[in-house]
Formats: sequence, C-alpha cells, structure tokens
Amino acid sequence: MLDASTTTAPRVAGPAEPADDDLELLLLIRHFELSLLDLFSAGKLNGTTHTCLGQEHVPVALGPLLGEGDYVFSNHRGHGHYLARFRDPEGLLAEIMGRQGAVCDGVGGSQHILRGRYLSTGVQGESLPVAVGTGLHLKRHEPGSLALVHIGDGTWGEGSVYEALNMAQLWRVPVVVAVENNGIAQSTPAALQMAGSIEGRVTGMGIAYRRIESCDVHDIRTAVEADVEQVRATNRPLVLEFSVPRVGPHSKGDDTRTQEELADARSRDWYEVYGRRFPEGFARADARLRERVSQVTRDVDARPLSEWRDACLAPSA
Amino acid sequence: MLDASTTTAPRVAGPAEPADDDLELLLLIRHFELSLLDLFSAGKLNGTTHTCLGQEHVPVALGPLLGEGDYVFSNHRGHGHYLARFRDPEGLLAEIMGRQGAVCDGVGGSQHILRGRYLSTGVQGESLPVAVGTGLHLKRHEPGSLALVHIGDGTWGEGSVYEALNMAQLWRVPVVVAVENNGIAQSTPAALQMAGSIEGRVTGMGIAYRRIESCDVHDIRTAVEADVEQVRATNRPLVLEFSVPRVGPHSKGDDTRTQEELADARSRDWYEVYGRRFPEGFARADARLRERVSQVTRDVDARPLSEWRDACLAPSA
Amino acid sequence: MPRSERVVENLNAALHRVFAEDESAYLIGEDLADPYGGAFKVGKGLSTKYPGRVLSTPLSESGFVGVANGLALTGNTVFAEIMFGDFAFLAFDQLCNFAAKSVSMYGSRQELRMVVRCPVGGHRGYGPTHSQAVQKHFMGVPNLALYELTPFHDSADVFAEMVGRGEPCIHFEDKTLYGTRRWTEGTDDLFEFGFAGARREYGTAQPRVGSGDADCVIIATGGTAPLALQAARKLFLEAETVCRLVVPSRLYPLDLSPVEGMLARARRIVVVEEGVAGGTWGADVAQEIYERMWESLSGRVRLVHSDSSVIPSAAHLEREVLVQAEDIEKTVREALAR
Amino acid sequence: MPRSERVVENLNAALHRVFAEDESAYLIGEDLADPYGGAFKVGKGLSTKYPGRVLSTPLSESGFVGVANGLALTGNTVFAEIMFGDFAFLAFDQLCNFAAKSVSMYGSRQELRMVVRCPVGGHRGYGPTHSQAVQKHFMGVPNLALYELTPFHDSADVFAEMVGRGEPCIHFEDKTLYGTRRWTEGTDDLFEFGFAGARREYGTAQPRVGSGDADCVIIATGGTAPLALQAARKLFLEAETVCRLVVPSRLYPLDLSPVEGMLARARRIVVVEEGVAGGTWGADVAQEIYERMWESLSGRVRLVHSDSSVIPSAAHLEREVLVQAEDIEKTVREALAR
Ligand SMILES: Cc1ncc(C[n+]2csc(CCOP(=O)(O)OP(=O)(O)O)c2C)c(N)n1
Ligand SMILES: Cc1ncc(C[n+]2csc(CCOP(=O)(O)OP(=O)(O)O)c2C)c(N)n1
Ligand SMILES: [Mg+2]
Ligand SMILES: [Mg+2]
Repeated sequence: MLDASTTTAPRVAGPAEPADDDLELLLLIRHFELSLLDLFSAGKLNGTTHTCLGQEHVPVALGPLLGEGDYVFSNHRGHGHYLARFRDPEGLLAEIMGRQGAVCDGVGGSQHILRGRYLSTGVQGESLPVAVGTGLHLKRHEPGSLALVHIGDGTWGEGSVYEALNMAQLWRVPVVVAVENNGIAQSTPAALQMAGSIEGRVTGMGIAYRRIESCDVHDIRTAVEADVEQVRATNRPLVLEFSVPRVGPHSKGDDTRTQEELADARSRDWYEVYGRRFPEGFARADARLRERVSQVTRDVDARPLSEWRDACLAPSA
Repeated sequence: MLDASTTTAPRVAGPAEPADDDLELLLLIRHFELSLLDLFSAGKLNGTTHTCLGQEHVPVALGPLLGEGDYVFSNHRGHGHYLARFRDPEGLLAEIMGRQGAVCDGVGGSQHILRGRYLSTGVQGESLPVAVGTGLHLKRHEPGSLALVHIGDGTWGEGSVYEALNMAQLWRVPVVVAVENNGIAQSTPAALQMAGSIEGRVTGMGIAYRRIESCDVHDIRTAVEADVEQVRATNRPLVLEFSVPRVGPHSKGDDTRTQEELADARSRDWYEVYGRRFPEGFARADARLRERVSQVTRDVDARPLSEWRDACLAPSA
Repeated sequence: MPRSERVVENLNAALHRVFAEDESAYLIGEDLADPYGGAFKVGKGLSTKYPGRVLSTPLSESGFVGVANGLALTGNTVFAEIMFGDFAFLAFDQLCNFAAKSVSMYGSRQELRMVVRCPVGGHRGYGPTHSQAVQKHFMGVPNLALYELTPFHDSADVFAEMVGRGEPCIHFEDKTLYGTRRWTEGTDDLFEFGFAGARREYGTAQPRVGSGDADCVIIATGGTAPLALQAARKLFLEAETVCRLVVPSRLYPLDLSPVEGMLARARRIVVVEEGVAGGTWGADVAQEIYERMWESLSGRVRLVHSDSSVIPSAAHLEREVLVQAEDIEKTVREALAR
Repeated sequence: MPRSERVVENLNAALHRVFAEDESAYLIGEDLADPYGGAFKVGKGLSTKYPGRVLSTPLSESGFVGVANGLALTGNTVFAEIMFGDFAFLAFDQLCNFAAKSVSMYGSRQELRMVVRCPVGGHRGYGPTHSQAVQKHFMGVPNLALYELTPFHDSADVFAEMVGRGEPCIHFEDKTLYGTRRWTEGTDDLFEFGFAGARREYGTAQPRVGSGDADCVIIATGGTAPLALQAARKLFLEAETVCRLVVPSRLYPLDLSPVEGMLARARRIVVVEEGVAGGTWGADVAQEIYERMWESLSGRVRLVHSDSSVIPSAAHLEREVLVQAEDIEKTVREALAR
C-alpha cells in the first residue's frame, strides 16, 4: 500500500486526448464559471463568487473514482466540484442567482450547498473534522466508502486541518484530502503563508501522501486510482496535493498578481494545453458547451425568484 | 546551524554528579510538589494542581541558558518552571494557598501566573501564538532575546500549535518550544492521541528540532546550548522534545496507569537516578531541601488571606 | 426535601440509557475511556460497554466537535463533552457556524441529533480559565438550543428531549451539582417540590403553607437553584416571605407560558444566574417578561448574577465574585421593600 | 445632511494616523499587504509605508489573534483584522480566555492595547457564513470593550479612545457603511446632526423643528443608523412624529448617562440592531433603561432586530430576514399607538 512517503505521479510528456465525457465536463465547468463572471459584470449577481478557472480538472479527474456512497466536502471554490458530481448547471446557477430550481433555494448561495452526499461551506478548514466524523460513520456502516474533502493551500494555515488529520490517522478513517494548491490564498502567495511543505506536514503525521503535477485527467486517474482504493481497503487517510494554476481572480476583479504570474498560470491551464494539442475536436466541444451554458443562463435568468422550500425554516414561520 | 532534520542528543552512559546549585533546585521543586500533594490530602488546598514530579530537570537544565530578557510561557504543569526562574517557593505557595505574598494575589492560582517575563495560563495551546507575538517584539527591540514555551505532548492535539509554528517559521521568530513529552495527556497515552511524531510534524514545517532523552541536566545543557544560541542569532524557531516520565498523578489522585507503567516512570526519574548514583551527597541535600520546603509551608500556611493588590480590579470596586 | 441518587449518577445512567436504546449513540471528548470516564466521571462505564462508540480524543476541542458534526450529519446521535465549559470557546465556530447553521442554511431542514455537554461554573477554586458560566455567549444562535442541568430534572428526560429536537443543543452542567443529590417531587419540612408545564419544563419549589400568590418568584438556572432555595428558606423562616422557585430545563429558546400565570400574580420577579454581569441570560428573560406581561407587572424584574470579574482561584476571593445565597436573599428583600 | 469623505477613507486615515503617531502600532490579519490592503481595503497603503508593522498572516484567526495578544502584552499597540466577523468565532478563545482575562487574572492590572476589527452584517449577499452581526456574543466579558463603527464618529477619535483603555476592544464595522459618506455635525433639509456626551459618546439626529421632547428616541447601532434615520425621516414627513436618533460609539460596557435625560423625557424608546433575535444587545440596553429609569418610563422599551434565522444568500430572501427601515418605522408607529 501507499506509504507515508513522497510519491510523485509519473510525469507524462503531454496530455492524451481526453475522453469525450471528460472534455464535456471540463468545458461545462469552464463556461459556467466564465458565464458567472459575465453575469457579475452585468450586475446580475450579488454577493461574491469564487470561480475554479484553471482547477476544473481536479474534480473531473476524481469523479469516476468516486462512488455514490462517497461523500464530497467542498469549499468556497466549489462550482467545479458540484458540477463534476451532478452535472447540474441549472440547479447551481439558480442557487447563485436565487431563482426557482435552486439546489438550496438560494439560501446557501455559491458557497453553501448541500445535496445528497455533497456539502460545501464557506469557513476554511471547518469541513475537515466534519469529514472525519462522516468517514467514521462510513467505516462502520458502509465500509469501502470514503469522504473526500477539497481544500486549498491557504487553508493549511488553519489549526482545524491538523486536529482533523491527527484524528483521521489515529482512528484510521477513510478520508481523502484533495489539496488544490494554486500557490495563492486570496492575495497571499504560498511562500508567505506556508512554512515547509504540505508533504512534510502530512507525512510527519504518518499519513499517506501523493503529489500530482499533471493537468491531464487520464494521467491523474492512473496515478491516484490505486491510492484511493487503498483508502477504501484500509481506512487509512490520504492526502493528494494537486499543483494547479488559478487562472481567474480570487473572487471578482481582485487579482493583484503580475502579468508574468498570470501568464504563467495561463500556460499551465488545461484549457490551453488541451486546446493547443487537439485544436479541432476541442474547438467544436468548446463551442458546444459555451452554447449550452449560455442557454442555461438565459433559462435560469428568466425564472422567478426562489422560495424557502421548507416553510418552517422561513423566518416568517 | 541546526537544520530541519532529526538530531539526537548524545546518549551518555549515566549522569554526572550535578552541580550543587542544580541539585538544590531540582530538590526544591521535588519537595515543593510533594508538599502540595500532602496539603491536598490534608484538605488545605482547593481547586486543582498539577505537579511536575519527574519533569523537574527540564526547567532546571534550561535555566542557565536563559537571560533576563527572555520570556518564559508556562502551562498547567508550571511550578517547576516558575521555581527554576525565580526560586521563590514562598510566593508560589502563597499563590496556590491564597495567602499574603502571593505572586498574583491568589487570583490566578496554580495555573495562572504572571511575573515579569514569566506567564502561565491554563488553556492548552493558547500560549504558543502569544509567544510568537512576544518573539516578534523581541526580535525588533531586543535582538538576541527569545521566548521559551513549555508544552506537553498532548497539547500537540490543539490546532493553535500548528498555526503558531507556521507563523514562527515564516516570519523567523525567536521562539523555543520545550515539549515535555511524558507519554500521556491526563489519562490518555500518547499512542492514542498523537499520529506520527512531533519530530515529523515539526520538520515538516521546516523547523529545527532536537530530541533529548537524558535526564542529566548537564548533558541536556551541553546538547542544546548551541541550538538555543542559534535561535538568538538567526531568529529561527526551535523545538526541543524532552522525553520525561510523569511520576505523579495528572492532578491529584487521578492516575489510572498500571503498576508497570508507574514503575517504568519511576525508574526514569532523575530523583532515582541521581539518588542511586551519589547516595550520600544526594541524601544530605534531599533532607535539607525537604526541611526548607516544610518551613516554607508552615510559614505560608500561617499567613493571612491574600487581597487584590490592585483595588480597582476587585469586583467590589 | 425528598432526595434520591446523586446528580452525576443520574447523568451517567441517562447516558447509559441512550446508549442502550440507540445503536447510533456516540460520546466524544477528552479522557472518556474507562477507567477515567471523563474528568467528572459522567461517562463512566460507557467505553467498556460500547467500545466503538466512545471516542476519547486528543486535545482538539474544535476538531472533535467537528467530528461530532460529521457523525450527526450522517444520522447518528452524538454527545460531545467539553472538559471545562471555558474551552467551548475553542469550538465556537464548529458549534455556531457549522452545527447550528447546517440545520437551515441549505434551504431544507437538515436533522442533527447532537448534544454538547459543558461542565460550567465556579465555587471549586479551579481558577479563571476553568470556572466560567459561559451560557450567555451562546444565546440567540438560530437552531442552537441551550439546556441546563437542574437538581429537579431527570437527565434521561432532558436528553431525550434534546435528541428529539433534531438540532444541536448545548447542555450546561454546573459542576457543583454533580456531587449533590437530586430533588424529587414531594415535600420536605418546609417546601413542596414539583414541576410546571406539560413536559415538566420547569422545576418548582414553594413553601408548603404559602398556597396563595407568591411575594416573589425566583427564576433561577439549574446551577444556582440550590442557592435560590437556600435564600427562599431563609426568607420564609425569617421574614415569612413566600418565594416560589422556578428552574427551567431549557434556557434558550425560552418559553415562559407554563409559568406565565404564576409570574403574572407575583408581586416581584427575580432572575438568578451565575454568569457575570453584562449581556446576561437574565436580561433576556426580563425582556421576555416585559414583552408578555407589561400591563400586569407590579414592579421591575431584578437580576442577580456574578460580578463583572474573572473568577479568582483563591476560595475567599472567588466567593466575593460569585453569586451567593445571600445575594439572592438581599435582592428579594430589596425588591419587596419598594 | 452634511456629508464628508467615505467611511472607509475615514477608517483608513485613522489607521494611518495611529501608525504615524505610534511607533509601536501593528496591523495583523489576512491579505493586508498592498496592493490588496485587506478584503475591504481599510488597511490600504499601510504595508507600503510601514512594512515591518503590517503582518499579512496565513489563514489562522485563532493564531494571529494570539500573536496580537503577544504583541500587546509586550507593550505594543495592536490592531487585528478578522476578514469577516463570523470568523471571530474561531478566535473566541484567544479573545475571551486570553486577551480579556489577562488584564485582571494575574492580580495586578496588565495593560493591553489591542483592537480587533470585525467587518460584520449582511445586506451584501455574502451568505450565511459571511453575514452575521456577531456583536451580542461578545457582551459581558470583563475587560473586553465593544465598539461599533458609526456614520457619525471620526474613527481617529474612536481608535484613540479604544487604545487609551489599555484593554482589548472589538471594533465592529458594518460592511454597508464602508462605501457610504460620513455624517458630520450640522443640518440637512430636515434633521440636525450632533453628539451627546462630553466625549461625543453618542451621535444624535433630530428633526430641526421638533425642539420639544421627542415622541420616540431610537437607539440604534452604527450599522443600523442609516435605516433608523430613514425611518425617522419618513415618520416625520408622513406622521409628524418626532424621533430622535441616538447612536452609541461604544456598545459595551454601556453608559447611558449622556442620553439619560433625553430618554427620560421620551414617550417611547426603541432599540435597533441588526443581530438576530435572542440574547440581543437591545435586551441589555432595555435592562439598563428599566433599572435606571423605571419610575419615569411611560412605556416598555421596544426592540428591533433581525429574525431568528441564518442570513440567506439571495437578496430577496436576505431582505426578509434582516432589519429594514420599514421594521423600525412600524415598531415606532406601534409603540406610539398604545
Ligand atoms: C476561516 C476563514 N478565514 C478566511 C476566509 C476568507 N477567505 C476565503 S477564501 C480565502 C483564501 C483561501 O485560500 P486557499 O485555501 O488557498 O484556497 P483558494 O482560494 O486558493 O482556492 C480566504 C482568506 C474564510 N473563508 N474562512
Ligand atoms: C484547551 C484545553 N483542553 C483541555 C484541557 C484539560 N487538560 C489539562 S492538562 C490536559 C492534558 C495535557 O496533556 P499534556 O499536554 O501532555 O501535558 P501533561 O499534563 O502531560 O504535562 C488536559 C486535557 C485544558 N487545560 N485545555
Ligand atoms: Mg490557494
Ligand atoms: Mg503529557
């Protein structure tokens, strides 16, 4: 089994042509996020939203490795996680726009979504111990299932992360932490917020770890498939660190990075990489998904406002 | 300089004869603590108290390495830390008994003491980030001084520890963490509360670390002296892990360990080790300090009750 | 007064009952494993009988309340124990931002069966970081219900009620009650003990002879109930003042209806709690009383609480700060003097 | 009304002034470094001008408030910024169990110059974990003073007062005020703006013509002041009701003396805050009023606050939950109708 030591995914020369389904999903998320930024500019959204531009491949790659019984805990940057699980842009957009058909009636909004075994919340680090509790339940009643938690690099500043990992390892809880390390937390570069490394911290607790540099969904799956199976078989937690570029702003219009930094991020974007490598198939799919999302947007935008489904929760009750 | 890698103190065959001053201090603390347990049994103390029986050598060894400008942050098990710094059994006992002459007027009691650059408090883990703030101040205004924090092994469960260490290392703050690893937290053995190791966690953050197994104060000093100087010179934090036996109960009468475990702890007690090796000088000093402490106890017990020194703080004000 | 088993035994039995009846029951917190059974022994015997369902955790208050949240979200019944209530501040985020909000922030009601037990209060010389009555800080969080251990209530009933709510609850337990004996229905030499409310929401005690309206109704939290009773006895014996004692099992949200009639007929109302001054539970109770019965009130509601101070360690200093029976007695006398 | 610079500019200038005058001043929190200058830009320019004294931290609310405590203990003046007030719950322990207690629990008074700034409140669609008005939860901690940003007060004065206390303070800042313009002394078409109290403790606004006693005094926290003013204007124009608006700079401990006379002469008193129901600041203010002026009160104190609910994300749902100007207007009308 994967041990508490550094193990790096095999570097491939370049990405293979993605399966149609993967590409569809990647592009669905991409255009969904782009469309949100447009809606913001048009003054059609309020509050805040964090797009996952550049990080779409993580949930897309992990998706097929998950079963229905697995839980997914997401964070503020969770649209891709949701779409990869449910392929439901209507429900999510309605949630963000507060329209009928919203997954959570517009109460939760972009950062707070619960649907079946998927849950996101907006306080960084909070979901890790919750995932450990969930994993304990699965271990007892549904062995072989696991809880997957997405967190960012900046979230490793929070003490909760360590409290949770310690318990997960002590008690052998089937939790997988997918770290989307985009090298930045809001405006703060990783070097200014993280001493040492995620790998060092994780292995220091005796926890299994793997780093993934590739943005190729097939390669990623190949690299982590066995590790994830090990979690199911042994109930030992696992941390996967994905090196990803943040191609968009933190939320909206708040990117303070230099032109070079942005250019570097874009050069590592799966969208660029895939687009350059398979220009034709890619462009067709790209156009198709752009159109699909714009239909969804028009549809949702035309809907009436959402209502509290559970009348007892409404404050007037 | 000491790097972020495992470095173990040289194992010595057995302890050298301690300097008179060291032995006096060790025995002062020992008899102070034993006397507290007696006072409890006699119904003369209320509240709770945590003796440092078996761990006295840590502050005694570190004492001469500290300067007046250094801060010491102590925890619930802090009598030895206080006595090693101030050699003031009267003030401390008066604090614990709520008598005149109490360091903190009896308000703080056993766990909450502030005197000059010495501070203890009773919430585990809380003092680590405070020490980082203190260290930042020292770095700017009194370079070469440092903040020393005593914590136990169990305290590594608290997220604050990691939040603080991360900042200490990121910002190069002169903080030394002295971990008194007695292998137990209240009633919970280390194996049930700590995954991986302290060393792994610390070096995973890129922080300098050293483990000390010896209970010989001279050996300890020799082993860590240069490391502590490095902290002063470079402002890089340092974690020292002392393997120590807890010879007494957690607080009073709440020891649930087996006879073997207790016997093992006692066999590693500096008191046993020194006593066996230098029976005569030891016995003389032992008797002298026992008598000294019993005088202090009689004296303090005869004093009137303490009063809030600062009239404005008293609730009636 | 009629006396039965010790409060800590009642609590322990209540937990054993939950565990026996509910296969999904968990207890999580520090040093819970036998033979220790938790710092105050409330969990004794559970880890031996139900080894997989008692989780003795590392020192990680925020973390283990988070784990409790996860267990509750997946449909289990979870009891968490914070060793000293002061440390509940370390888990404030998991309690208020996660547990409570999860019930409603996803649009449809999410059921969470979860009780966080917090030993609170002073009088034991544990010092400033181990002695607070922290109840008031948790008031007014939607879907976070607050209960307090009382000498009247059977903890088995209270636990069942909390679990039945399907939302996170905090159960505050005044440490001074653990070792005392429960009060049961019936009479002692002077007082009659009973309950008000269809679900026994309030424990009550009143002088056996004073069948008419009370001079004063004293509403007191569980931890201060023995002090209030002591004051009431003294007032009755020395001044023939009839005080009715009313002790709620649930502090928040508060429903005064079961005692509204009694309150409306009282000459004076005094509210007692151990928490220090400022933003008190009593202010909220008073506010509720003013709102409900402004027209019938014959005097203002008086609050009794501890002084605005840290809780000192030394017994003689601690005494000055904390509410004592004499403070209650004095307040009742003053209230009636006007 | 007379208007000057934007509130966020005033706050930023106040911080710059502290930093210029006090070499020991620090600002610590997340994403404070320029060009970002903090999530709400209150710290803009500081890190450029005083690079060593602005600490942009990792995500570690508990940890960096602890670091602030250490800096304050060693004699520095420390401002900490919690990005969203909801996250102050993560630092509850460092704030209440360490910072506040350290002032007094060591017997002699320990000076701590420390201000924790918390943007709070809703109306911005940030959703349930980023929108709470958390003020009430921090009330009644000895040696922890609570202030709130208002449209009246110059933050430079308020910062100086907080720092001068030598004990930890929390400065709550309603996000909706940042972008609005400050109100200054003088008059607009209808109202006169000024202050009450020797140290301008309360901002006040009253109709220019209504020189007599007020029909209603509205005590409102800074964040709800614009809503209260809107209600007062409407009531004056539509119903000739004279409302005086009173906005405290300090929420806790509260000293009503500067406005006591005004309150005593008012027909009705309404207290407004954004926090949700239960254990509210308003209940504490009301309690203080009942205690001080029971005899002269001509009616009960009315509280206006948000509904007992999480704060939803969608604007139309959020509106239903949060206090609006109409709620205040309605409460004043109802109060006066009796
Ligand atoms: C406890 C907490 N502190 C601060 C924030 C505000 N915040 C939201 S996202 C973020 C940065 C997170 O960085 P990272 O974990 O790297 O995730 P990324 O945004 O890069 O995906 C911050 C500071 C928060 N949501 N929760
Ligand atoms: C935050 C917090 N949680 C729990 C406690 C109760 N408590 C006091 S000491 C202790 C065990 C500490 O273990 P360790 O750090 O190993 O120190 P030791 O007692 O062994 O010296 C516990 C659980 C506390 N004081 N603070
Ligand atoms: Mg990041
Ligand atoms: Mg230990």
